[in-house]
Amino acid sequence: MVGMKIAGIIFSPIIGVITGLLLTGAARKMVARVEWRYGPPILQPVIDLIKLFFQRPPSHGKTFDYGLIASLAGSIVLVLFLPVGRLCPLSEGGGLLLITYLILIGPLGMALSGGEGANPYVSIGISRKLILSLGYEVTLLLILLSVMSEYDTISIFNVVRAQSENGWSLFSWPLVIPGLAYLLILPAILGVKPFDVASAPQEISSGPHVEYGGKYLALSKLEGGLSEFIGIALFVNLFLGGWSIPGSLHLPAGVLGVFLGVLVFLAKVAFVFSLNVTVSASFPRLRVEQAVKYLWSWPAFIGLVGLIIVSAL
Amino acid sequence: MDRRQLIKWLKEPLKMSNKYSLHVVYFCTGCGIIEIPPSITARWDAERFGVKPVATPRQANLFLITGYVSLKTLKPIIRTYEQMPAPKYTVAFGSCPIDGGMYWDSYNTINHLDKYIPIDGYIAGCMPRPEAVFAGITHLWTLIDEGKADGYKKYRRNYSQYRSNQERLYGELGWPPRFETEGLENE
Amino acid sequence: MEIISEKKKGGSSRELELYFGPQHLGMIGNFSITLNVRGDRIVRAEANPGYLHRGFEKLMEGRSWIQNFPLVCRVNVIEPGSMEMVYSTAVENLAGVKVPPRGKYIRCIYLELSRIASHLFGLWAYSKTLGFETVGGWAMYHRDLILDLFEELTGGRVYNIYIWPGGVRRDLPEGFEERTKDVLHEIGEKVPDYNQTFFENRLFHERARGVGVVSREEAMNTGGTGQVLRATGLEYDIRKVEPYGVYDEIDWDVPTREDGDAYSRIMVVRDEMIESVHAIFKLFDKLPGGPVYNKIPNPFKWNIPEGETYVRLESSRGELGLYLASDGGRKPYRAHFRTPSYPHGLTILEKALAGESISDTGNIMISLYVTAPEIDR
Amino acid sequence: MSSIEEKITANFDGIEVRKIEEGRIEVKTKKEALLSTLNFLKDEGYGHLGLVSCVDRIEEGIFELVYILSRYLVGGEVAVDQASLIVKTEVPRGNPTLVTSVKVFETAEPYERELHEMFGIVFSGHPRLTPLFLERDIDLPPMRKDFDTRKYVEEEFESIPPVED
Amino acid sequence: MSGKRPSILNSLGAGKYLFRRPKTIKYPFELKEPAPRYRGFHLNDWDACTGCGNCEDICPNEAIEMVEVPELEEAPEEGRTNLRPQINYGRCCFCGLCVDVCPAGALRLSRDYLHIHFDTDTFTFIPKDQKSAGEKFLPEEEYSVLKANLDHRRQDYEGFSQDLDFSLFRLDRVPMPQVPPEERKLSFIEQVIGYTKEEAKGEAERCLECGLCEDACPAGLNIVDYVGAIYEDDPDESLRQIFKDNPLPSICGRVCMKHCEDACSLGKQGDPVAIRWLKRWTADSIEDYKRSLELTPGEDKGKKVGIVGAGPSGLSLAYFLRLKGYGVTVFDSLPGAGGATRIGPPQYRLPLDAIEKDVNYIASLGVEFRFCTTVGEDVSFEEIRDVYDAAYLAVGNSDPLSTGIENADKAHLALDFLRSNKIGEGVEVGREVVVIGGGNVAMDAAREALRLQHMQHPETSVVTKTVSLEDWDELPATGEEVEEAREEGIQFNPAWGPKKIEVDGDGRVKGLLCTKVKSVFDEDGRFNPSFDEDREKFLEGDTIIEAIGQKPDFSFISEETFGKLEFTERRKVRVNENGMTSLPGVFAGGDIVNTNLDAVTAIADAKVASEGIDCYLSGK
Repeated sequence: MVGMKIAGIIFSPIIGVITGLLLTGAARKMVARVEWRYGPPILQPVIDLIKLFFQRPPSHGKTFDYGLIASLAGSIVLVLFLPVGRLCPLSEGGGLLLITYLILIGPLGMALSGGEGANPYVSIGISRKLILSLGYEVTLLLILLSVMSEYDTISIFNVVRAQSENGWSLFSWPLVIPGLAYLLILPAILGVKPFDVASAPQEISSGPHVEYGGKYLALSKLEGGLSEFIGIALFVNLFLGGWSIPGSLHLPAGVLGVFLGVLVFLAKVAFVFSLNVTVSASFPRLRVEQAVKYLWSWPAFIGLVGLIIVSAL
Repeated sequence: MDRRQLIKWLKEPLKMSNKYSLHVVYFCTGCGIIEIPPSITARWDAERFGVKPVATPRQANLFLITGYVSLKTLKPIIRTYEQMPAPKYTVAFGSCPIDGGMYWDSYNTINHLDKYIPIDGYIAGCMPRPEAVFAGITHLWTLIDEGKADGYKKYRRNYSQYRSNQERLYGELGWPPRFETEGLENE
Repeated sequence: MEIISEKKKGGSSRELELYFGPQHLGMIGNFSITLNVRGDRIVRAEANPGYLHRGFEKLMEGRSWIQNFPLVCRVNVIEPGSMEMVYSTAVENLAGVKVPPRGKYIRCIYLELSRIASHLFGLWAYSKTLGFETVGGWAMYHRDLILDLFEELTGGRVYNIYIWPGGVRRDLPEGFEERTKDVLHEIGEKVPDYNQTFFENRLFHERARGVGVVSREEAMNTGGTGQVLRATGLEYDIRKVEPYGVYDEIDWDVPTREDGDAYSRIMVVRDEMIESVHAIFKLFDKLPGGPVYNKIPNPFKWNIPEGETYVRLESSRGELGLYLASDGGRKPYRAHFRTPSYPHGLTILEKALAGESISDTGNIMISLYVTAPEIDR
Repeated sequence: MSSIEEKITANFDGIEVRKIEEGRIEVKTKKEALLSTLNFLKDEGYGHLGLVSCVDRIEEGIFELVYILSRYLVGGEVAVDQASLIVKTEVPRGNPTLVTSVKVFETAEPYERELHEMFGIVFSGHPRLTPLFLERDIDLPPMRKDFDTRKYVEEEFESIPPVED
Repeated sequence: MSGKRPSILNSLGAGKYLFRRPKTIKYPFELKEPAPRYRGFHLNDWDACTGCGNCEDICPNEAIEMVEVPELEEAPEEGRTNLRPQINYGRCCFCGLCVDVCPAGALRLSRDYLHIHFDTDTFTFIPKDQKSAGEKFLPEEEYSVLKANLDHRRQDYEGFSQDLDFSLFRLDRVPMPQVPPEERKLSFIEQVIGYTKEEAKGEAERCLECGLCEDACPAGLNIVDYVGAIYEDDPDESLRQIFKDNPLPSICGRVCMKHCEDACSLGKQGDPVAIRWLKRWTADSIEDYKRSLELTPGEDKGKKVGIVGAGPSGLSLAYFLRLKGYGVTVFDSLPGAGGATRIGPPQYRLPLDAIEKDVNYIASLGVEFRFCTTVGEDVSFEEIRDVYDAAYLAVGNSDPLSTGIENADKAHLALDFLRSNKIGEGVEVGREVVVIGGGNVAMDAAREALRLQHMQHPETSVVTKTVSLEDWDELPATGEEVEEAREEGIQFNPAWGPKKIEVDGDGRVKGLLCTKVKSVFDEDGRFNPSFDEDREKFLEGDTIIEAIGQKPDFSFISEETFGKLEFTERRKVRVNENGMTSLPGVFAGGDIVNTNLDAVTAIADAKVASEGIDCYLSGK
């Protein structure tokens, strides 16, 4: 069990990073398809990263560097609290509550770092990002509360295990309501269109990333990939049963089981992600106030209704 | 990816990643820009080779100077070029940056761009077709492979000459010199 | 919403100065707008053109009448056809050159194809500023198909140098009509996709409606033409008002919208594209035989009698005019282009941007179809 | 209804009206009467200022200012009957000053700014006569006939040495 | 705001393209051919290119420069130069104006467009095509887009090329109004009517101002300028330009051999500019040269020059020397000036009035003419040398040659025939005339004889035939002459050699017996005809005219002096670069010096000699 833990601590961030990058690559390819073209090789983000790590752009001071690192570190820690398949290093304890805090570290670190660059687009981008986070954070909290009260646990691991026995929560009453709410805010959490107001290259020159170049950009891309992974992984764990396979099939125990579990998990992640890509490929970007307005209307309402129903039942 | 390429990747990751990850500064300097959208969209799709426009010069390593350069544009061009992290490459489009092109006698466009910033490749045409843009990229690949795409090093080596040429155009420039001393720096 | 309004009230009273362009992903063309913003709102906008100034009118004074042909089309890279037409017409007016009927028809076919290509480019630019590359990519693909037609017809993809005084430079190649119709059908087949994905996209409506409103009075006071005016319900189109070419010989409509906002302008563009496609079919139906070109005098000896003329026509962006004066010599004495983007980009844009969100800078700018090269010239 | 030509001649003294081609009427007015002429024409419905241009008649020593006015017409109305007007006035090359027409036509603002930059004409009362296009100060405004652009290029750009490695 | 908002789910339909094949062209693995009219890099057919430089002139960007190419070493033929366009792709805008203006149709654009290099010097390039630089044009299997550049191009990849209907020049000459053959053959009415002002302007407008004609003209006239002046409606200026080098516009405007038109770049694909007719128009349109020209004789230098022969060369020299201030006396045995032009060209080509117009102007400058004065008889050549400070020999070829066949004495000699008709009492011709010879003089004689026949034997059928050694394609007469002669109904018997003139018992001419010619020139290209004796042909005729050439007559020079006169191997008087013969102070020009045997070359000689005499007399 300890070996498993250590393996989890080592592998789950790695899996997270790699999946994040591959998903970014896949997203570019899928968007390209919708645009009637082939798109880059799926490994393109990796190539970009290698290149970026070789570049040495100027730094804008200590906070600039540390903020970025903090943001990345926050995301890595967050991954550790998420079960990736059956690799679940730290998530048996205070899982969900912790996540609500940790999920804010990413944007905050970015804000810290970006604020050092004197570019006005950065501050606009950061304020947009924070406004957007506030937009979905409440709904996310409502959803997490519903899940916690339904399963009566704050451990994600337990939530997943419960689903593997009782069926996925997305398809079970009453958790389908917060599940839908989560699906509605998922693009905002991932920061993809129509909610990519924070980076919005055509409006504010990619916002917080304006001053990043070379390795800074590489780190922020890693962080971006990770947070995409986290957003989806959380959904898969909470609503799509994590590693579990529908029906009466059960994964074998042991290393093979862990491995297969990770594969199943990643397959679900990829599926949810492709839904998001389709959405992002077929919508223009919203204005920030429109985005917040949207987030606080339907998703928040559904989330609230979901919580009420869950706690009432 | 075949084995030869894999070995190349392992041996020279810098060159290879630079080759296949050319991020373009999106700066419409002249009319050649009209052929960039076709190149990056459905018909020709430059992203197959990892070429894509990015929002800021800090994220870019390829500067496509698309056509004639007016005096007012040259200033941001120099600024943008200096902001890009090394290694960085420049490709100039069409006749105008070579010898003035259509606007050889215009009082507001400069004739020889290489007097002010180094250029790694010129593409003939007025304007170059999207295919020529691709050919420009393959040309750049060859140069990177051979280690000849060293415009940024040249800029560093001869910075005082470039700077003095720039100052002859504009008088006092609004920003301090990029490099204090001259000499080859492996940036 | 509250957070935004709080911000507006006092949270951020600091006024930021933002430079939108020239190096900016949302900027189409080499143009720059200085925005004074408070929070997300634009307080004041100042257009800052000149990045593409080449001194065209000065250069034209130094080149002979014929040598100016390769030059004038380069005033506007997005729709060179209308530039060729306006200069040709002006030269024809001054020199008294006549165009054979077939030449006129081919000119109009070419101009309408240019208009579609230009509008498709505009659609790409517009959807790109909304961050919606998908439809932009499609539009650009379809524009490329039209550029292939141009290449076949004229030998150049973008700078066609096709319309000459006295007619057009070459006759239609074999089978051109069928291929043109094939391309138009291919584009037409995708119109439902465009509609579904873009023009009837809920978020496009959200983004474009009520944004960048230019009222009819405002537009008329500030020299607005083209879609800017037609989006306010005024059926003003030089092709109808002062018909040139053979636009009075075929039957076509001027599409309008009522609201004067970005949405209306884009929808007018969409309708115009469809109208242009129909017009091309009608033009092909009536295309007469015969010569396409009346030979002009020897270019080395061509003196044009003293005089002046003002020619205007409807480009894809609005009223395009050329004031051309000759002193009886081999070169123009003075040429001055009245480009539609000039008032759109320097007067209307500044007014329309004030009070809008900075997210909508590109949105408004492209919906006004501000193209930098023709402002700067 | 009398034609616009008759109306103009009836309302102003010393104004020359001439038809130069189908649909174009030239109106030559004195510098002092420019604003009142423009105002009158605007009230007559010529509310669309298409262009403000300037011709450097260097041999006669004048700048000829050209204002092109037309009507906003709609469906059915044809412009040939409602010709565009080419309003002209002269200012001496030595002292090129003129009152701005921004108060009559808002559109004139960038045009006059451009003419100020390209010809050196000073429009009194103009809200911002700042440079519009040019980055560099050129001693002689470049659109004047005596500015030789080829010589300028030769002297200013070609003289800059290439960078030697 | 109007209209209802569409459903938010509408646009998700775009997702279907996730599963469709993309439309991208996988360049460079998949190629797209440029259109057949594509305007890419230049191609130039070096054989067709004349180096006229029109492309350089039309280029709006000064991208084209004409450069001397070392590959073309030998001196170019007439109407060509060794210059070829060099294109600077740092300037070129691929507009194709140069293609549309190329009168030779040599310059085209190909469909190649790829050239990428870091060195700007590689963008300057002298185009050739695959005929002259085949190694750079590769067949499809060897060609690769990845290597494509200016030196690695596709074979058979022609793009935008010239279409004569759309070219920037006009190939068709403004037709010169002429009296129709049926009418003109009846009298000596001048055949060419002459351009009207509009026609002349229209023809002058065609000139592309390349200047190849000026290089070809022996006298180096400013053709571009005087043709340009005609276009500009300024005949006075045109005349001034002509008189800089040629004081005989009225004569030359009718009978010049027009080397200029042979060189004209427009003639490569169409009709050359009618330079000769334009000169004629200038001369005819001006009544009084003196008022237009405003030329005055130079300040008197107190020296005198004697000129023997008042032909074009002598007249021109007189003009040039008077302008320089020398006294000039012209001796001629004829009663008027003009020399060969006075007696040779028949009235219908060169009326005497036209000659007099030029001569009168020259005389008005103060030239002394002594007509009907035969040097050697009335005044000796040595006397002229003594009295005058310098002498100029311009006696021309005045001695006609005979074939020397049997009964040749029964035939007329062409020169005598023409002279007698034009300025003498005239000749009686029969109903059937045979002219021996295929040159221009033979044509003149034949056509003149035809007119005489019609005038002397009206309402009866008459026949004029020519017989010449040369075959159709070798006829020395200009094509124009031959064509006009045929229009008038003259019968040709090319490639037949005269053998014998048959006479009847009364000594009257019956006809000409001819044998078939096998070849005119031997292997070395020398004149050495060979005959097929078996094939004979008898041409009936009652009048026979021999028109096979003339030679100079130097009998007026004493034998002692003649011995000192040096000749070239082609039996021409040898002159140095100043036009001076081996006799000091004696200059020479015209047909006795040059081999062109035409008026404009004679004028050119006079121009050289005038400079030479000036140097000689002013002691420089």
